[in-house]
Amino acid sequence: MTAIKKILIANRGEIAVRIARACHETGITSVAVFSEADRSAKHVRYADEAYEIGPAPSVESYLVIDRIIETALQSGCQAIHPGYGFLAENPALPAACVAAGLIFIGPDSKSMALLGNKTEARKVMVKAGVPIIPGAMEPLKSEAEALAAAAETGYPVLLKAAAGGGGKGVRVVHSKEELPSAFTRAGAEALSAFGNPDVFLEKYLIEPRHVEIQILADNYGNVIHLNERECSVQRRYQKLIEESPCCMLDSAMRERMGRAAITAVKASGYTNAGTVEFLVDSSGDFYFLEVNTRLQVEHPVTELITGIDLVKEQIRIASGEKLGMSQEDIGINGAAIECRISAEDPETFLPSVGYIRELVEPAGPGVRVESGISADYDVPVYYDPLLAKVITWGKDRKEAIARMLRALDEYKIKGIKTTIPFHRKVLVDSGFAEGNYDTGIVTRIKHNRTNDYLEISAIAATIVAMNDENVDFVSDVKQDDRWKLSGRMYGGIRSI
Amino acid sequence: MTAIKKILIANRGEIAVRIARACHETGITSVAVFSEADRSAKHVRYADEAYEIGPAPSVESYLVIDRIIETALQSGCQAIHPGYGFLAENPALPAACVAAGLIFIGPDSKSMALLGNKTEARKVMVKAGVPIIPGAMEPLKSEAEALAAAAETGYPVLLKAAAGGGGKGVRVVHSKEELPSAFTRAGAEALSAFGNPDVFLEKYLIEPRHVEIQILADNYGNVIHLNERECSVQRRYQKLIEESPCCMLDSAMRERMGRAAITAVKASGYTNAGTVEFLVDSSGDFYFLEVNTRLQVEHPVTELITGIDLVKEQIRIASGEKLGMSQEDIGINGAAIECRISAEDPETFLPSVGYIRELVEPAGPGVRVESGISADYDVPVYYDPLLAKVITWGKDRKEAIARMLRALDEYKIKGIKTTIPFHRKVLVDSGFAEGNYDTGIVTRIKHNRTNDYLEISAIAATIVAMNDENVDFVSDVKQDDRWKLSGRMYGGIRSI
Amino acid sequence: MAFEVSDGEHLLKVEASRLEVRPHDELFEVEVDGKKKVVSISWISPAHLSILLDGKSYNVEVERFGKKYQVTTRGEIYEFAVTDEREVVTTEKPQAGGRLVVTAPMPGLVVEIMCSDGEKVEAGQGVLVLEAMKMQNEITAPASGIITGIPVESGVSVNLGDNLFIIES
Amino acid sequence: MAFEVSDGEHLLKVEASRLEVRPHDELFEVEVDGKKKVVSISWISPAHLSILLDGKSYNVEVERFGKKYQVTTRGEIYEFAVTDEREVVTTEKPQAGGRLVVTAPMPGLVVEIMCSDGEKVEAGQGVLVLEAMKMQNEITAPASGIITGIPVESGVSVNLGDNLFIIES
Repeated sequence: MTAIKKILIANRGEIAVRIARACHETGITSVAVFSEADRSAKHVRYADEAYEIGPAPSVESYLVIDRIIETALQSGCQAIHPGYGFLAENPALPAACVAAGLIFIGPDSKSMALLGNKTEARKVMVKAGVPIIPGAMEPLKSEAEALAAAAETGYPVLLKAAAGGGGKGVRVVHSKEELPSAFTRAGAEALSAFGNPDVFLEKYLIEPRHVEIQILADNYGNVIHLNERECSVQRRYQKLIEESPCCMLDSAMRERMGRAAITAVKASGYTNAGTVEFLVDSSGDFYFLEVNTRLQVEHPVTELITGIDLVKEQIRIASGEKLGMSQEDIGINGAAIECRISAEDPETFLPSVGYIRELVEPAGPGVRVESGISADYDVPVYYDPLLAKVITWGKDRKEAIARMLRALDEYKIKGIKTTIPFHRKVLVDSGFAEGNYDTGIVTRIKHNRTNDYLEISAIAATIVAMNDENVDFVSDVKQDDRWKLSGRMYGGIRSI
Repeated sequence: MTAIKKILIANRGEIAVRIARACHETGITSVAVFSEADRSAKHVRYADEAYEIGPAPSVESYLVIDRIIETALQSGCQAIHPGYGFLAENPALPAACVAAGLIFIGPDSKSMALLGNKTEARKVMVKAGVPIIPGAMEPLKSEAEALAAAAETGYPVLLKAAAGGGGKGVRVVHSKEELPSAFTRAGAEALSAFGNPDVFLEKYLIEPRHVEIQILADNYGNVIHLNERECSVQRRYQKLIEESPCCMLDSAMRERMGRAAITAVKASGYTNAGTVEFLVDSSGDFYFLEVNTRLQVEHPVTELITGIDLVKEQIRIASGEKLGMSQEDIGINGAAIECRISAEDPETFLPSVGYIRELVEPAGPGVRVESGISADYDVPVYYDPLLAKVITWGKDRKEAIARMLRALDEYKIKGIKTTIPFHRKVLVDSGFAEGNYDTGIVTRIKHNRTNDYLEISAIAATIVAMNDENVDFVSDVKQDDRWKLSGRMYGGIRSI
Repeated sequence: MAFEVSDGEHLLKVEASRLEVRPHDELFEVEVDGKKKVVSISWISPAHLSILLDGKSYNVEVERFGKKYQVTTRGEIYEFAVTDEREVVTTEKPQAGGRLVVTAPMPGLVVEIMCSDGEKVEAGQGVLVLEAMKMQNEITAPASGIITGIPVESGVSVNLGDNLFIIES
Repeated sequence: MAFEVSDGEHLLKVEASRLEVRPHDELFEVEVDGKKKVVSISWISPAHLSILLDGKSYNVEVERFGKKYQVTTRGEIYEFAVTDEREVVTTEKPQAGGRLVVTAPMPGLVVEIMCSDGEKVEAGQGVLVLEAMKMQNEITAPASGIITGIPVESGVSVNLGDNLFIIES
């Protein structure tokens, strides 16, 4: 067992802050790294120490393994936490850590490489008896091979980056006419996002549910699962809303899926926290999708229903401690739900970068916010659009949803567009409210607008427009007084 | 059973927002009332509707029962929630509600009056077999009577406002020389704060622990308790930090105190949520102190360990529903702690009013914030200095404390002084950390400052002072460029 | 002065005059489509108004995106053009017929040009790929026609609103 | 230019000059008591600086209360007077000997005057009661002497820093 006193966090944004918070609570010194664009970012200000590691593009900073290892060594860290994204699923990082005498807070390089290679992972699962989705077991070498594999499983098919995850580099192809250009694009995206152009193909299940199992595995062969998360609210394979427990699972099915997840983890020699993702069809059959060999974006929903701090557990496992709990200790307390708040237009999902000039985060009973932003912050164009996450807890699912709707109403991020209005639409959708939904839900959600607040909004727009245009809409108040008044109202601060 | 669709919240600040949040989550329309000073306050903006009820001083607005009843009727409310403070323990409000056909969310006028009269309450408890603290059973009519009563119980004694609560109008008197002026001041404060000059006297237990039991009682005789809260971190009988569970209680003592609390509630015919306060001496004997006939400031710590939303339960009980749970359903999940954030100097506790120009509230795992303030808000001089509360949850007390320390470090309220630094000192105190403390803890806390950050702070002060004084501390950057730069750094916003 | 406020579907005529300035709010008389009301406005920040109208409390956020006012209240979002009687205050310029200038919907990096200058394209056909926030976004032709100009090239960074290509039909 | 920074117990000599202005921060060379260091300063807001020094990251909040700079970082609070070599930038004026003007430590309502003009008082004796935020605060004599002026009366509201009474010893 190695005492970890100082951790380098090889990430940015909300997850870097999340990890620094766990360090703060456990007396561990946190070390942030940052690109030139991130000098004033929240994770830099939050950590105890912070070191610049290169220019804004992540290939020149957050993805440079040597620079990160060097920074960890020079600052006296014992361990590196990769967060999610960036290097989190790159087996070269744990390998470099071992070579440098550093602890990698995650699995070892070998099991990460095995599970990161989707085709190899599928082979292991087949051998261990975990059900998988039909498809090609090897990366596709050519368009011709892709066409042949698709013909065998039958359309629609999915093209997926072998090194991918998190919905990046995933494309659905409905016909052989679409396949050639989709194959080219998927390869290019895979190369750009993960540095590896390999793409493989599998049968596309029509609107299944996405259900995943959180696991914890120590270095002594002890593996437990921390229940499931339902992540079917997705758009282009990007999760948007996650919850636990899943409405579809009863305790028997939960136990079956939990056992399958533990089998998958043991078969691959995996340790630390990880997630086994499954697709579940309408008959309740589930298929292994992949193992995410890292902390998930959506890990807080599991934390809220189990009371377990997953980042602290990751650190404890990495330092060589045995799991402090067994499967019987893991219960389900109430229900939790997460909405990912991204800098995207809520209807087109186009990125919306810019300057955040007002920020009010939700609070109160049952509301947890994990955020990488702050007021007076310029959202950079270089990185993922995920700004923050809201997670709510309720004694039951209905209360968790009611609290989420309240939280979304309280959330104010001014200056850029965000996905907050999108989440409201999903939460009030009757299918979602009843728990009866699948990965097709987003395309079915209507973006209907009510006209209930048209008049009040028009009044507000008029008054602000008059103010903007400096229209002197009163004769009895002098312009000077008006500005003095405004100055007072904004507390002596106003736009220049 | 009466369906409550619309509630008037006869309060302001964080508790008014707290109640409005519960309304939002349950589909109830919330109606705020506000004084002239509170037009832009958070509770006004949070509620669905808001009505002005008078000038800034609370005797002309928040304490005017007729105006509140009239507003409730005119806006079509079925019920009034009083919060805490203001009219919450004034039996005239529930009486006026009944007369107007409105539901009062709290006990009936009779039991409130009985328990609000400390001497009557003590008589009821004696009769029911609940142990009480020795002292005079009647309000003191004169200085002479006070001197006589004090001589009988022996000094030190406490002088307490009969209509009081929350530490207001409570004075400790150590000798007969101090008594006359203390008696005068206590009477004056009681009159000013509660509209009733009656003061009574009791034996002052030296540094006991303050432990209280949260109860819920429906209109059908069902009474349960929701465990204890330890509230011994007090200054001048004003609670500052509360937690649950209490380190001193084992399950046997918890059960004894819970039973005593239920007995107290049943003996007084009390309904809705309430709190039975006890003092516990070092031998573990406990004495009835009083019943707080309302929601407590510190109710969230109980919510976090039981998962029960007390405001929603209050509304359900008031609408005539039976308790939806029994004593066996109430467990203790982890540990919770609350720090009250007040607009006071952290060392002198003198009020600090003013303009809040920057506000960053803590967030992340296990952190709940209940706040009545926002950025760009002028804290008015007219009301209680309580600005907000931070409540943290942990799987055990140690984690809850670690999270609270983290939360306090994250909390930034700029422009006024707050009690945040005081809380940090308490939390790191060894007595507190070990759970071994009593109501004397605040006087024992040292306000020692380390010099660890003296140098960095001096550097920061120098650079800000140079900036303030517009000292041109560079020759190679033109003044114009500097301001342009600053403008960019503050995102186009700067002080005028 | 009266203003015309349009969200594309509805057109409201709004007239506002200030009645009183008080320490914590301003009272306006507002006439909407001929009906007069008194509203209390408290400016929480330049983009955030607290409005009381008939007792209802509205937190209204008003942001300007380009030439439109985007108003958010109680979870609903409206986008308005606001014009006054005397002159156009803010409005979209009508598109020149037959010639469409397609601009960048967000800042990003042009990673691929899929068509060449002079090429005939169908509506919906991909013309170039813009990468931002790690996502590749295909920018498609809004109408069928001929590409008559692509002022960007692969590898170039563009800002919001920069011209990407021109189509003539 | 060198500054003297004092918290009452310690006196530090600080000299700062800007080396470089970058898009997201400014680099300063700072000399403290003769030792030179390079620090990165990023202004998060006018009262909130992010400082990197020797790799350590400090969120430093600097607020001016009256004539003192109050600095908060990592939970510690320091109050400094900052003076420069050429002239006094900010410092407390020395008290005029023998004559003390006691000012209101907070805004509030004078609810009681406990002494009369010309009365002899002991240090610590209550002179008047100021009510703010529902608490009664006794304002006591900071030194023994004679009250030579009480410019307020019961029922009057005072602001922070308003004169309450004068004591001459």
